[in-house]
Amino acid sequence: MSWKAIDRNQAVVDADAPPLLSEGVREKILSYTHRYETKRAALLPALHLVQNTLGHVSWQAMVEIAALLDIQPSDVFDTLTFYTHFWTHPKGEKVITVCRSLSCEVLGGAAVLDALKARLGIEEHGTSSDGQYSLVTEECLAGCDHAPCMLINEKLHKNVKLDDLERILADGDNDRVDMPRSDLFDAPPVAESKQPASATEDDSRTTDD
Amino acid sequence: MKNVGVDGSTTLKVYESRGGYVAARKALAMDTNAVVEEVKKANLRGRGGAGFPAGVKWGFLPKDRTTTLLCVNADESEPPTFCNRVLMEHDPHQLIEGTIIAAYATRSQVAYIYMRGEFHEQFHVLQKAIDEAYEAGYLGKKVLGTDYALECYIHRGAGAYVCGEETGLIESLEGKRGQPRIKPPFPAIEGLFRRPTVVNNVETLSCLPHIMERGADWFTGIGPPHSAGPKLFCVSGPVNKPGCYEAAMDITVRELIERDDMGGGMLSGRKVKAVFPGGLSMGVLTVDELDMKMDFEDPRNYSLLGLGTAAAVVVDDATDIRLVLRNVARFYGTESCGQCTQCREGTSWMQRIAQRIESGAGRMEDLDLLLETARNMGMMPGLSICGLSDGATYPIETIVKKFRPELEAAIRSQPAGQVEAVLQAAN
Amino acid sequence: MIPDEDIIQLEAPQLSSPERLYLPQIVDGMRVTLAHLGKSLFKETMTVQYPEEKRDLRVENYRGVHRLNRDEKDRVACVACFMCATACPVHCIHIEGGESPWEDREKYPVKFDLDELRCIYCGMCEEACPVDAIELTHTYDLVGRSREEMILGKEELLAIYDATKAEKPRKNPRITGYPGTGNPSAAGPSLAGGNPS
Amino acid sequence: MAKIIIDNQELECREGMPVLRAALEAGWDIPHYCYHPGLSVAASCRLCLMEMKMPHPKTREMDWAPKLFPACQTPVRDGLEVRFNSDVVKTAQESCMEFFLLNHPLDCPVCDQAGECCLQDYSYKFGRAESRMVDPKVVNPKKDIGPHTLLYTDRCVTCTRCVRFTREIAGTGELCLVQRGSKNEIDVFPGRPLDNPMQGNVVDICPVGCLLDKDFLFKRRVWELTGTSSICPGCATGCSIRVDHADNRVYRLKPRYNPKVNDWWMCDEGRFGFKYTQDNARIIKPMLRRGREETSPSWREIPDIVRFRFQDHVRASSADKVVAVLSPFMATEEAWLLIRFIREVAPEAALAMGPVPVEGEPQAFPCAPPGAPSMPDVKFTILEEKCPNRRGIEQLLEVSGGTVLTFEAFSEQAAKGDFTAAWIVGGYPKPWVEKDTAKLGSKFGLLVVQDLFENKLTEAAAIVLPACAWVERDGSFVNAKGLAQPFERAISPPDGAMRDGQYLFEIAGFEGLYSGQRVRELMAEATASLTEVYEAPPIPAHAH
Repeated sequence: MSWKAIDRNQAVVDADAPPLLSEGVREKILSYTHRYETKRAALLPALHLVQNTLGHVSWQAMVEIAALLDIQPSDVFDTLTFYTHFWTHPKGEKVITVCRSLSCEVLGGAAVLDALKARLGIEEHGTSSDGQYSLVTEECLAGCDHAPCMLINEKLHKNVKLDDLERILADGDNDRVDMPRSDLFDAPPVAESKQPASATEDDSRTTDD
Repeated sequence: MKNVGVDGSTTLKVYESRGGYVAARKALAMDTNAVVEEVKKANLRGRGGAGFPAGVKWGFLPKDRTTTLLCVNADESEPPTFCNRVLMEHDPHQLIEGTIIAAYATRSQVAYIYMRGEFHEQFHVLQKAIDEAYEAGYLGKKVLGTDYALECYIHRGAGAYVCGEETGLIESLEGKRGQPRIKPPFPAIEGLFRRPTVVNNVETLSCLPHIMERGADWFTGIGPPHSAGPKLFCVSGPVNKPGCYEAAMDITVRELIERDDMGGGMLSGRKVKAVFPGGLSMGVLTVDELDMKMDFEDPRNYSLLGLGTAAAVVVDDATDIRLVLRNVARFYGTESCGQCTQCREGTSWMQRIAQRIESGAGRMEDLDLLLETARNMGMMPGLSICGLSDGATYPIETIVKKFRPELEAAIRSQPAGQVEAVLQAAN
Repeated sequence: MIPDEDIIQLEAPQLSSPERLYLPQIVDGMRVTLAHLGKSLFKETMTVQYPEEKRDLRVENYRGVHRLNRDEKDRVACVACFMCATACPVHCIHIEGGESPWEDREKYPVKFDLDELRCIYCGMCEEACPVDAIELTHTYDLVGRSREEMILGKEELLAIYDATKAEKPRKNPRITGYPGTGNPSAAGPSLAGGNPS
Repeated sequence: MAKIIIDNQELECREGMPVLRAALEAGWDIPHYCYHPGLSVAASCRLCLMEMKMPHPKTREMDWAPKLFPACQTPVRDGLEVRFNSDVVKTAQESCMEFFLLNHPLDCPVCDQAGECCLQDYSYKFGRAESRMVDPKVVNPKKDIGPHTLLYTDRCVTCTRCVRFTREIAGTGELCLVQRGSKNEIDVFPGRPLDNPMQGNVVDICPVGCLLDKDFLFKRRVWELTGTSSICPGCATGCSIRVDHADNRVYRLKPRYNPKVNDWWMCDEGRFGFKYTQDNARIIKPMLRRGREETSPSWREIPDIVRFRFQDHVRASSADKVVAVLSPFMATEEAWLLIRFIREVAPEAALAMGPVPVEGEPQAFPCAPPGAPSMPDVKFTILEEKCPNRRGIEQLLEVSGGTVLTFEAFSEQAAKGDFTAAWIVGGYPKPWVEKDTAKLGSKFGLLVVQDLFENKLTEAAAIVLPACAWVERDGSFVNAKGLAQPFERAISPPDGAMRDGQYLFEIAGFEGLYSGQRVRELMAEATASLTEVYEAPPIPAHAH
């Protein structure tokens, strides 16, 4: 093992840097807090939001989220690293998540993964040189009836065949699902004004029936 | 599952036109205790894996509580389970209706639907449905015009199997790492935000509208007495029609795979080698054991942990059992939360052994080592905080025990000196 | 406490009356003495012309001056674990540990002093060493003009290693079963406690 | 009180406390890592598992449950029966220890924790002889997580004691657990190092060699150290501590459990505050000045010289022109001896106490997290009063009667020349002689100064006596809450110096060896109220 110590005294966040999170994102994060009894509970939604807007959750973003939710940056760091869906370093524009559960593997999931690696010239957790794709694996995408399957950002590609890969990768819309969405949830952060009808008051309620 | 496959099944209009929210109206007209009694009478056992009766779980809530919280467990991460996904994708309003009934019965005023982060499409479907329900007055300040108020939020997970455990889910909802909590106190006494909390699975809640509508007797009339009600069974792997099918719980694994209205038999040229009948954690069946009944009791006769999620994955005879072993071991090695020693170290050790066996450097003693490690992780209940460790034990143990000849043959066929070479290179 | 069952009572053998004269024994003893006398007078000399001539050591278990070994990269092998200092019954080893300047090692001795005058050459230090860094060589002719000179530092101990690199002093000397056991005449000069028991 | 049965032995203990703690305090050595009585229960190391009797679900008869329970999380209730000596429990412990050691680097020879490491002790007592893992170990890095602390992640057993400490006791929450499963590591947020005034405790509570103190790193192996019970003189809190020393040198201070004062903790200021005792500038010899002539009399002559000089002085001027200034760094016993001597040679002598050093504000822990609605319960306080025995000296002055002055009053009167003879005690670790005080040096015909370091007063004094650091003395300190606590002598004074207590004992006219206990007995004869001291109950070593 290496006995060189990693220096944790060095700051990774420039204290003078301009804020990373836009006013809209901040407001939206704070609006989540009304749903829960503790501010901290809004951490996961906040991380999702930040990752969706910035592509990843950087150190500075962690500090800013911590300040918003009245917790320590270390708490954010702690929670964030537990979940495989959040990353602290930039990834490609589209993240391909290949399922490696048993159903998928029995039906050729590993071959799909290998083909993708060869095609994109990257290893797992790598990002292609054009910054277009990143490749990760996930234990199960709960799409076992469509095995082997893979997820590109939001879109689940089912019954992926090796021959289909080129077609899927070439498709510009391969990461979007076309469906009606909730106005409450998917409204862009800036326009965020309406909350689920009652979200501001209900948590103060303590009596029942 | 009556609305699956119906065009526009996700919209409120279609759902209402097919008799939706009738049960909720009925339930809200009743006394809360009467609803609990009805569910108890239906002997609705939790569909999430453990099979604990939902009504009894509600009964644990302290009588003098002022606030109750309801969590809907939609963190379906057990491979190869996908019935909740199907339910949410095609019949979101049924879940919402079930949630309303459960929330009313437990006097909860907030319901959190904890949905795994991999579900994107399903999230949009369900969120849209919730919006519709708010607009139509099924959720919000005055549910169905009564004084009962209910808020419903979706909370998205982010890729952690262990958050499907109810206390892990609660921790995750509180914005912490999803490590299961020590019990007691049970969530019913002190759960989310230290309030009495009920955690129920999507499928369990989806049963509620039917129980309320048609009565407990209808429900108990389906299937064997200890495993009442219809259940969703998932079939995946090299079968003709992988998917999610509803049946009573007296169906056998063989039927599930071979019936034409279900799995539809194996793909041509493939034979069954092994089946994980209840999700990975429950353990494996050999081809000779396919007559096992998919209920809450029978799996124990086949040295399995239980029914689990009733999601069967079929492994065909072309698949090396070492691959299966490694896949299973890796799953637990990656997904252990790392809190309890046995689980943290044991799963990762088993993963390393299984990987080495697959790479062609297995030793005979590795098989015994796997068995012993598995035993040390789940020798007795209570060795770890949650059930993940037991869940990791059963598949490994049953694979090694039931497929030992094949594993031994594979190890015997390795070239001499392979083990030493691999170990030397690795260390 | 020794348990009673482990204690064996031995009776002294009774001597017969001719034996009590001790004459045969005296004669036997004289024979050995005279044989040696004859040998040294006419055949070989037991005396060694030290220092021109070096004594023939039984190197298997001779414990002489210490050395500090170097590792394969020529650095001091010692990891400053203090095990030798702990094991030393006479406290003749003084170590000061420090963070090593190398990336693959955690700790190393900044100072390693060994008082050769205080040392009783029991070999406990080499027994205790987890990395076989300290060893006792076969060198016995250590001299010095002052007590301070006899306290060897790290560099001096390393220099002894450089000088004695060729020989590999045996760790854990094999005490039993050496050629002399049970046959005193076959044994070489016995120096370092070659007690066969 | 509840009666429980552990391994067939009946035990009486407080209801509601964890079974583990009850067992540990009663002498059972139960292996445990994550449990610490001062922290919340995590029950994650699964090492303290036990069997428990439960009513059988069908017959309702009490029988051993087919389940293991963590002893740390099971509260004591009357009639509880548990066992640790069964084969199942032993196998569980054995396998658990194997799991713990799977990825451990086994670098005990270079690990500072070796000798007081629970991994070593437990694998010896409860573990199996060897690991059966042949695969490569998970290797984690070493991290520099703060100015005082190093983190060796691959020695970690993930007990999270340290994380819980920073969250629950310090309230600063620097430490966190990152990653998941076998990859998880303790870490800090980069750029937010572990740097709170209580961080040193994480090293103490770490049951293995994962968190190490940079200050002590590589200095000594712990088995060479001798521990002596003492009291921290850093502030008026008076934490119970253990002084670890070897070869007459202090190497580190560790907190000692004291339920009335500091529980299990101490602050960094106290922990690293012993360095002045090793300062080479300390006064180590008594000195006598006659005009320009300086001599260093032997200690044997000192009592007579001092006594003679004071008596001479009282005869020449008057008894009420004598003053003794006591220091809040003195032990109560030492101060009593000095008062006794002064009042003997000059019954009307005035008494005063030297300045009480105050720095900053009192700091309470846990710190309130940002945005917290209310202050959490205070679990530890660092006081602004940076001396150990103000209360003790005040009590003495109170019972001694006669003229008692404040330091200000003394300074004023002394500046006017009201006193002709003075005995001034210093002993402050930091420079304490202010400008005004320095001027007083020339105002006395006879000045005896007892101090650690040279200053303006010692320069002016006719007799200079070396003061000793508290680790070289014994006696008792009275803390801010009025609790008198004894401390023992850990090391000898530097060559040439003598313990304050000893020379004061001799100057006061006693013969033989000074000891705090002996003087307390003498004090009891004079004033009974001063002699009660509180000693924290010792806890068994295995209850770490």
